[in-house]
Amino acid sequence: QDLTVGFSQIGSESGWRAAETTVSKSEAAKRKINLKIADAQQKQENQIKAIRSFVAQNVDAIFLAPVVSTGWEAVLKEAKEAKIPVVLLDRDIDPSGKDLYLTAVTSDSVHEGKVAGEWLVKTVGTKPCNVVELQGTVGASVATNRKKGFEAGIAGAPNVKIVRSQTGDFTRAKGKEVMESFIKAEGGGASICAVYAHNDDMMVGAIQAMKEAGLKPGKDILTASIDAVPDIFKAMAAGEANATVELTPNMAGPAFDAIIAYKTKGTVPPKWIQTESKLYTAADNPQAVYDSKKGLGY
Amino acid sequence: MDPYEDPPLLSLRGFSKSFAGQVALDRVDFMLEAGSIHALLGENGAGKSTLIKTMTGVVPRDAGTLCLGGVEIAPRSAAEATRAGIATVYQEVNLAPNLSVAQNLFLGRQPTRFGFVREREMRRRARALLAEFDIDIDIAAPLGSYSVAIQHIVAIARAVDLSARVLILDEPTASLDAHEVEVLFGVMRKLAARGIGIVFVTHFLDQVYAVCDRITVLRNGRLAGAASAGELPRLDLVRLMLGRELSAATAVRTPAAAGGDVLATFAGFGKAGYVAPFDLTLRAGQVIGLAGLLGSGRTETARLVFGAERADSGAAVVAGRTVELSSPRAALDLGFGYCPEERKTDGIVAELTVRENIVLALQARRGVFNPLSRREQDEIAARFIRLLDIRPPDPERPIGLLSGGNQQKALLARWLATGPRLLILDEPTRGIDVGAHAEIIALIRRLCAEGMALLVVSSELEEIVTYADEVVVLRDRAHVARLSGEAVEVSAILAAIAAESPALRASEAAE
Amino acid sequence: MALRLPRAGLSQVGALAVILLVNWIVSPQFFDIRLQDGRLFGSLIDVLNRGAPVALLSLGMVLVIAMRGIDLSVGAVMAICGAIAASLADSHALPVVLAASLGAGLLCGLWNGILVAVLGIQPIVATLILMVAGRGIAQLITEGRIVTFTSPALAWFGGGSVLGLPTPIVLTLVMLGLTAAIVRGTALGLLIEAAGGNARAAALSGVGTRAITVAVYVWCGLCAGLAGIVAAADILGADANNAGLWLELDAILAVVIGGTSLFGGRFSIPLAVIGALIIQAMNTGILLSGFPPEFNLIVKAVVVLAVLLLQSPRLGLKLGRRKP
Amino acid sequence: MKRLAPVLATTAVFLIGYLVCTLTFPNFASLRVAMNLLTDNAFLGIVAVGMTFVIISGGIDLSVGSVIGFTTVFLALVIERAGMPPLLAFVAILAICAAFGALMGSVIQYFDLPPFIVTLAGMFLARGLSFLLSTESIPINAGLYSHLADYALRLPGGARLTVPAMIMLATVIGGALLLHGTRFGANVFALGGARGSAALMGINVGRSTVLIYMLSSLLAGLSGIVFSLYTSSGYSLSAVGVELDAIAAAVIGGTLLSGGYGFVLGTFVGVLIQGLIQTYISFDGSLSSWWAKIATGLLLFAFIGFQQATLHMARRGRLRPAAGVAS
Ligand SMILES: Nc1ncnc2c1ncn2[C@@H]1O[C@H](COP(=O)(O)OP(=O)(O)OP(=O)(O)O)[C@@H](O)[C@H]1O
Ligand SMILES: Nc1ncnc2c1ncn2[C@@H]1O[C@H](COP(=O)(O)OP(=O)(O)OP(=O)(O)O)[C@@H](O)[C@H]1O
Ligand SMILES: [Mg+2]
Ligand SMILES: [Mg+2]
Repeated sequence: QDLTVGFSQIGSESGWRAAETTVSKSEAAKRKINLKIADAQQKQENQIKAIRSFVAQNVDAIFLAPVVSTGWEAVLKEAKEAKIPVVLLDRDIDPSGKDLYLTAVTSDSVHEGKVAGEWLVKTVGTKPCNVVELQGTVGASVATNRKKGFEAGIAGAPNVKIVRSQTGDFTRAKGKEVMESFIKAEGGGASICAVYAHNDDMMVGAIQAMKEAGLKPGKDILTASIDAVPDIFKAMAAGEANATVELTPNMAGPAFDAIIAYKTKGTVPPKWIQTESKLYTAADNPQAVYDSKKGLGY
Repeated sequence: MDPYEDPPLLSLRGFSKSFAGQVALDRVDFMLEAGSIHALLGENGAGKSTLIKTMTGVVPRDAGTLCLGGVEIAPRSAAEATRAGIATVYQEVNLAPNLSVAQNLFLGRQPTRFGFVREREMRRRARALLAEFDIDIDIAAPLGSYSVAIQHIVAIARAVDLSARVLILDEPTASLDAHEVEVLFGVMRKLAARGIGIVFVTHFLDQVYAVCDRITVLRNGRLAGAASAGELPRLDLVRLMLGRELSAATAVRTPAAAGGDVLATFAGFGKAGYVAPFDLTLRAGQVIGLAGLLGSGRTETARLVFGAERADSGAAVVAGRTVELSSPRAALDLGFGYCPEERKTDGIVAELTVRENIVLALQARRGVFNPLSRREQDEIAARFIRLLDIRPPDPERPIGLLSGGNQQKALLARWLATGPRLLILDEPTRGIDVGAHAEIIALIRRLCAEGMALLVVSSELEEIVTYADEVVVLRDRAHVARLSGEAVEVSAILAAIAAESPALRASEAAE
Repeated sequence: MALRLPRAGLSQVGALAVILLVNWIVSPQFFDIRLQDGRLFGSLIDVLNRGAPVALLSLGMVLVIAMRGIDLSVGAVMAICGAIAASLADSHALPVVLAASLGAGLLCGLWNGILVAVLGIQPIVATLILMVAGRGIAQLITEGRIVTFTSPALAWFGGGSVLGLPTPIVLTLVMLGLTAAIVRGTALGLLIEAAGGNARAAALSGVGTRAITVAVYVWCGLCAGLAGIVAAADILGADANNAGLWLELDAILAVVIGGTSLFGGRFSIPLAVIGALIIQAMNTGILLSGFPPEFNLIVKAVVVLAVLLLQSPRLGLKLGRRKP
Repeated sequence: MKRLAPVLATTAVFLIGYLVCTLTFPNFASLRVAMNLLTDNAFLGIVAVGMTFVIISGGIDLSVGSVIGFTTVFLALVIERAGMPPLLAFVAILAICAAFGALMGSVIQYFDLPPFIVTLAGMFLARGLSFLLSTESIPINAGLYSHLADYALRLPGGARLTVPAMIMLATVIGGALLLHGTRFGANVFALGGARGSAALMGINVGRSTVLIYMLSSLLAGLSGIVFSLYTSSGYSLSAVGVELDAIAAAVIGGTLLSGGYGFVLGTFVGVLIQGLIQTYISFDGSLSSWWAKIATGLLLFAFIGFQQATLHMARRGRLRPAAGVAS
């Protein structure tokens, strides 16, 4: 069969996102699906436009990686009227839109933060631990959720507390800059016990800042971050990072399978196909993971 | 009538103003009677424009009271002054060049219906208003597409239409030709007869005696004297303005320094739709005047010769070599200089200092990598400030803060500094006071004697005949007559302007 | 545009001093400086070091703005040049890497200059084209990934030091000196101010406006290229998606805070750099303060307005007004 | 006619572009795509009208994108959390936006500061305020909202003329009348043509400046309302960078950034051109993120270059060049 799928991708704001796009393409090619990707450059209005134009082109299915959780009703209704199934990738939308999509292939970003937080609590035990947090872009739902999750993760351990929290805009450069000033504001880094970053890119920058300040990341200061991009495994292999929580870039694969099953056999998939949020630490042979991941387009 | 019973229409007492420590006005009094035309005179920088601007509140004054019809008023902006009944045309045309002529005439008081401007009605009125000034132009076209002269007339027409009680005209005639000046005077007399008081600033003494009843003279920001026009003979007036005797007699013509070497020849030079092809020969040590009515193509001829506009026909030969006059840059390299007539838009760089404005063309010719040292710049600036008596003699003042006439002198200095072989002057004496006027004419003669070739555009025929060795008369964008030697006379020029003769090189002009 | 008598840059320097002082109050160790691995280390150094890219951008931007132009593409050009440098760093010698990267910056500037000066497109749209497409080009080079490198030679541009001073600061100082020397040592400065102040008058005075326009955009491209190299060297990788993002606005802001009018004409190169430092001092202050990040923009808005109001001719503060 | 040349050139360029798209993608020719173009760009069209006024007056307004963002968050909060009736909320937010614009205009006017920077500060401020209100995106479920969002004139072929599109068309027409037909409009042109002269001609420059920025912010508020209808939600990060799109639309439509010259209708076509470029790229769908950006840039260049060439030819054709206009 010759399926055409329109994919409204958020953009290419990070290495992880680029990997997701690459993987989606190769997964589509594997299944001989014609994939049309529209890049929204981080703007919801562009995503809505893209969905409208997919509807106008009468594609067989629409994949949507929503940049924000709200505001999809109207346009998804249009898709529904045109009888085009919609699959959400990577992020969920507001519950009120539940009946407007077929299924959602996502991770749970609150859960990711929680995994990171629980790891930290387990690692430090009962020692007091001051954590500095590098947030994602202010207002981005992933950032809000990962913050929420982490706070939940450390809620049971009064010895672990967040002392500073600033946004690093999910980028290496800002992650480094913010970490530099954290180190200075916290007495040269002496009082910092751990860094939690909402993504690995910021953590890579923060690791550089710590090294330049004469600190030993991974030893003097623990690190926990999310995404599991190749470079964090490189740092882990060098003993400069401690933990990361994986967010798989292969969201499209399961989504394609669901769509094919739905189109050919009429199988209605479950409402939520959750991907695994796997925790990686130095014990997981980071070098090997790095080698396996570096070809994926991160 | 007892003056104590009937207060003057407008009376100013003790007007003072200084700019950053420099005194521009010092306790000036001024009295305007209803129905009179009152000349406000003085040298460049004497404070005329400043007096006007402080009067209308555009520039805040330091001290002084203003009474209109015996009632004290204190307008704080042009709008308030207008509402109080004082309409003003400021020295530099102050209109919006991007708006249509009609919009300019009625800006802020367009006829409206349901909030919308009644375009047709406005145009009808605009046409009627301009008809009074004898001009018939496309009033829907943007004002900027017309010459300064037309713009000035539009500004005057606007003010005339606005003026309820007082009309102030700051050098309205500087860019007008004889005919338009006459038309303007007609309108002024009509308004005065209606009881409107008119303040009139000019540097043309003939005009003063032609229309004015009273004269007030400012010197260095102080009131130098006031009298009725009949009581103040011309020589006394000049003495009052300058504070000294005017030295050289300006009206004597030097014999033509007939024929230095040929510097440049233009053959069949022209541009379609701009100026018909013309022939022109410029010699070292010779002054060629360009005469004609407004819009006759004088400025256009000058721009072509300078390469500011590219000719599409004919050839130019300079010092024996055929040259491509493709840009001002090329002309500059050939030793040409050009002082444009539109000072504000084409001449000065307002925020740069007088020094920087003076050295600009010289520096452009020397190129980026051959900068004038600061010392050289200071010397050049000081020399020309002295030579042309630019006031105030401060080379580090932004040129935009100078009075109009002094800006004009600085522009002249810009070109003299390049030591040009050919200097093209478009209305060089516009806005320049009598003293400086004489100096500039003397300067033109001296430059000429030193072997420079000059091409001068001027609307003042009396002036042209005193220095031109040859006069080219233009009409409808074509060169129509060439007068030289004894034939250079005002009457001959006027005759050529009015004649029905075909253009020189008519055959090519027809293309 | 109201004409004013020239003023020295006291208000900018004053504003910078005040902000540094506030930073010191917020974070008492602000002025502490120590030597760390042969490199000066401290918050004040951070301000200079982090401010370097914007300062470099402002060196080019100030000339463009003085010519009555604007260059929105500098952020994208940074990304392109950083991407080129990072992708070549491990396989080529440093001179090749620099030549390729700065050459790309130069070409970008040339493109902008030609669009503005030759095709006569309005600067803001002309450079908008490269702002949009340039980031695409940068991503094309890196294929959307963060390209990392290990070459110590290139890394020196971000993390190295000269006599203890971090390289970005040294580079900025050198470029500041170079720009000032080129512009004020030749007649370029005067000609730019003339052409920016009144293009028609300048052209009629024989100033080659077109060539100067192209030249300033090229210089702006070069400065952006260097800023891109510094940014890439800093994180040992090229992040085509985020490098230089929105920095064009910071650079313009720096130039305007430095007293240069967006309508062209008079400009000051050192004050533009001070403007960049004001912005960075403010950013660093925000990071040190420990405010939640939701407040960042509000603080920024307030500080920017305060700095400008300090300079406003209408406020009685006649700081730095030259007495005649 | 001569004065309308840039608008005509822009329109011709747009029509040719549309034709090319239609030839490339057969689906393009549908009424649905045309109506989508209106709906999807409605919020941009509305702010761009305000931006046109500001630019013609010689200024610039960088705050509009943030004002849209603030508006959506404010509406979501007061309607959903405080239970304010939507219509009342609309009135409230429009008043707030107008006041915000008036404030910026006053700062620009009375402290003699460059609009670029004042509105940049306004941009930071509005975005910052919306972060303070809420960093989360909030759905709006009020009845009126879903009603308005659903309401549309149904046209053949599944095409719909939606409420946002209607509001934009009304704004464009209203804006054109205001700019080209009233005293206020003439003042806007006069301010941009010669600010100093405008004061000497008796225009109340201060009042006009304040009104112009007020109008721009007011339209940004209206655009925010439309945006919140369009997405039925409020989100602090919405409409980032819209100011640049609006400026580009105005400039593509023939407005001079240096002020004094421009058209509302030109801006409208400029908005459509930008929408067309995006639609083309998403119809193509094979372009990677970076190629899409490069293509956007190239298409923008093609449109502007073509427009420039058209104008150039038009100018050539004119016989007598008007003296005194910029060469
Ligand atoms: N805004 C200003 N700032 C500083 N000095 C000024 C300003 N405006 C005028 N001046 C100075 O005030 C003096 C009077 O200038 P004004 O323009 O009134 O002369 P004027 O009599 O109109 O001369 P002209 O016949 O040349 O027009 C001049 O020395 C001028 O340099
Ligand atoms: N009386 C008039 N009626 C209509 N148009 C006019 C009139 N006078 C001038 N113009 C227009 O003004 C424009 C510019 O004229 P310009 O000033 O270049 O001529 P000029 O011969 O140099 O006269 P001057 O030097 O006195 O201004 C021309 O395009 C002409 O059409
Ligand atoms: Mg004067
Ligand atoms: Mg002329």
